[in-house]
Amino acid sequence: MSTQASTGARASTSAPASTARSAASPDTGVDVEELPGGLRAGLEAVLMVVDEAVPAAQLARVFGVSAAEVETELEAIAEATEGHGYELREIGGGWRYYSRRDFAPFVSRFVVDGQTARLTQAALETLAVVAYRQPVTRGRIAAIRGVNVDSVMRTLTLRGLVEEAGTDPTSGALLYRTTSYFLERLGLGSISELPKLSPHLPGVDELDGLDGEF
Amino acid sequence: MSTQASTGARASTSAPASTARSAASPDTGVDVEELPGGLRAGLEAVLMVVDEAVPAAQLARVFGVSAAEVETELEAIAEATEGHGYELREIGGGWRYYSRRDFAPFVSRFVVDGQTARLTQAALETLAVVAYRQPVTRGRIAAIRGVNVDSVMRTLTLRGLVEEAGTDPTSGALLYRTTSYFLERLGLGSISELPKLSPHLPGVDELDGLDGEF
Amino acid sequence: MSEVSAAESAKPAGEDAPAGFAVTLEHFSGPFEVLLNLIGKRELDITEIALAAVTDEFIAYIKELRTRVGNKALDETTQFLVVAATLLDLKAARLVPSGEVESEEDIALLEARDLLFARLLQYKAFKAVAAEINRRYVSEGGRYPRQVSLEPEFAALLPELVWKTGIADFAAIAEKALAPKPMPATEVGLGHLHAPAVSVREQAAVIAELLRAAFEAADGAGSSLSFAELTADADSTLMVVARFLALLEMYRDKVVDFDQADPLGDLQVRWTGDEETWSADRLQEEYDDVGPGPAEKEAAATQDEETEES
Repeated sequence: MSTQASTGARASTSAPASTARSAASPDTGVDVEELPGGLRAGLEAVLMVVDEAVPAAQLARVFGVSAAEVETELEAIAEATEGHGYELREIGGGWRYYSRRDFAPFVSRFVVDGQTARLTQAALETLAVVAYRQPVTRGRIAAIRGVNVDSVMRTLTLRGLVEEAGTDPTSGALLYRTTSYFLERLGLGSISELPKLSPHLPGVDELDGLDGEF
Repeated sequence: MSTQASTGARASTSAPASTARSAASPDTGVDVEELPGGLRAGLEAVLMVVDEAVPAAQLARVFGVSAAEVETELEAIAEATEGHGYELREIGGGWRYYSRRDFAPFVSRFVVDGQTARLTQAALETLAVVAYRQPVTRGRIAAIRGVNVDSVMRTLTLRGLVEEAGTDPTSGALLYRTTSYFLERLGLGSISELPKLSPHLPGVDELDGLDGEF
Repeated sequence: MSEVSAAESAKPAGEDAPAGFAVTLEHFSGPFEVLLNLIGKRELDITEIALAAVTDEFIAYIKELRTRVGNKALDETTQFLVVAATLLDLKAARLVPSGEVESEEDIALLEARDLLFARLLQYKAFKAVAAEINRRYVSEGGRYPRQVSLEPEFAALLPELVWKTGIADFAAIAEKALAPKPMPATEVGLGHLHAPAVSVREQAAVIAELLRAAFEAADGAGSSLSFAELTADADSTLMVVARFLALLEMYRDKVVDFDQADPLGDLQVRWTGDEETWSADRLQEEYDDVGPGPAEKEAAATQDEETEES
């Protein structure tokens, strides 16, 4: 059903911008209009998985089209979410999918379901590594802990105990640090008040070798 | 447009379970069927906030309906994503939204993730042995591959593709198995969906056949 | 039949091969991979002929490997050596004119060959499915899951965190988490050791009994038994070796005497009876570790079974 709508909308918006669209995106070397669903589906793909609201200008740059075209498509997508459990909204200059407010009671129930008020041992250990080695990438934390920490890091971020702190200048990987809420929970004035650890423990530098395996 | 389709499907599936549905969900005090879009839209709303694949049974609990009803709606949602930039898939026993593969060149510009990193030949072979022989010790993997696999196993563990699974009762050696992330990365519903090993592996009879040629 | 012609037609190419033989360490992934590549290069099926044909190249590969990576690769090289030893056995067996003999060695060789076949075929199967896993891994990599952070409104609903960890406890957790975690050592595979344990001391007792019986039967006249007679009931090469070692020990203890009429002739062994109280228990402990103990033997047997069943 929506394929119909999508195709119709694409035809109407692509007509005036055909010259701009004929070239592939300079960033990706791919012309989105040659893919099934075209620009509209491309925008949906990106918006379904990005974690932050994305400005139309940024989308336009990656898809190699004008911001106006992107805006038109985004509005069409937003309109088509009518009747669905999600909606596409522009908040603070960026676009993002949100779950619809009507269903908040169920979403809340789902979120609370199975959540515990305590941190698991794995979460505590991961948090300790972040606290003593910050700023640190997930790859390095994993190398220190010997296991994948993606899911645990999401929990710690969700709990407001750790936060992103820019990217590593060499690898481009996200860096993490502890938050002021973490200090508050531990009753510390600053991170420097953490007890000193044995000097023989390996530092982050020594783990560079391990990191190279990713 | 999809409200129409959703309503139709709802009517057909809710009929046999009308008694269960007539009561509002115990916790929320709200009957999802009274909301615009009903159960289908409700499921979409919850799926917007999940950060890992969710089993139908868990969703059924949230909405106070049967898992079968949820499955039916999820399949309908998955079908309706045709032509969109995203898709709803059941992977590793749970449901989750994914961006469509066609748009990977664009999506990868927005998502900071190591998921495009290639696996080495050694890592792939080791992963294959774990997948087909799990739970399995490193010693046995090494015997099959003919080389020490310690460093490769560490890499696979850090990447979250394999994990420890207790110890072998006789030798006390650590056992390993593949993770749910492994299923997700391979787009498998369960480990049984892996291609059969037997066509590649001649049985004892065929070995005898080879012997007979001398 | 087809394998034979393939092997023969490939022979000239094989003789040229060493000149152009190049080791690419980037692609090095263990002895089976090298062996499969060598066989594949000759367009041969995995057969005994193929294995014998590529033995020299395989040995050359190991030599090259050693010069390239030195002692660091000892761990890997040992794995190659096990395979190389089996290959050499196979090749040697093909060079010797084949008789009707069904000796211990023939049987051991057949077992080693079958094991190598089985392991090579098994490896080939896993290599094939690894390619399929890679295909899926690469193609699925283009699908990104929705994995967004919770909207603040819902995040606020999470139960307040219960935090009971004090600063000292937290530091202790950090100490533990940051301490280097060496992987526990891989258990050593004994699958390639087929020899059952043979105790020199036990064999010495067997020989002593035979020789004493002969000594007494001849009423002290010093009747001797040949080495062949002494080892007639031995059911493995290792047992023959153990009996020979036992004889040397007994000679040192001056309870036996040897007589060999001509070089490579029959070795005649005689109980001298110089020491009536001699017992096999006197033999040194140094032979006690010759073979795996009962527990290890069991482990090795289990591993063999596993290899075969897979």
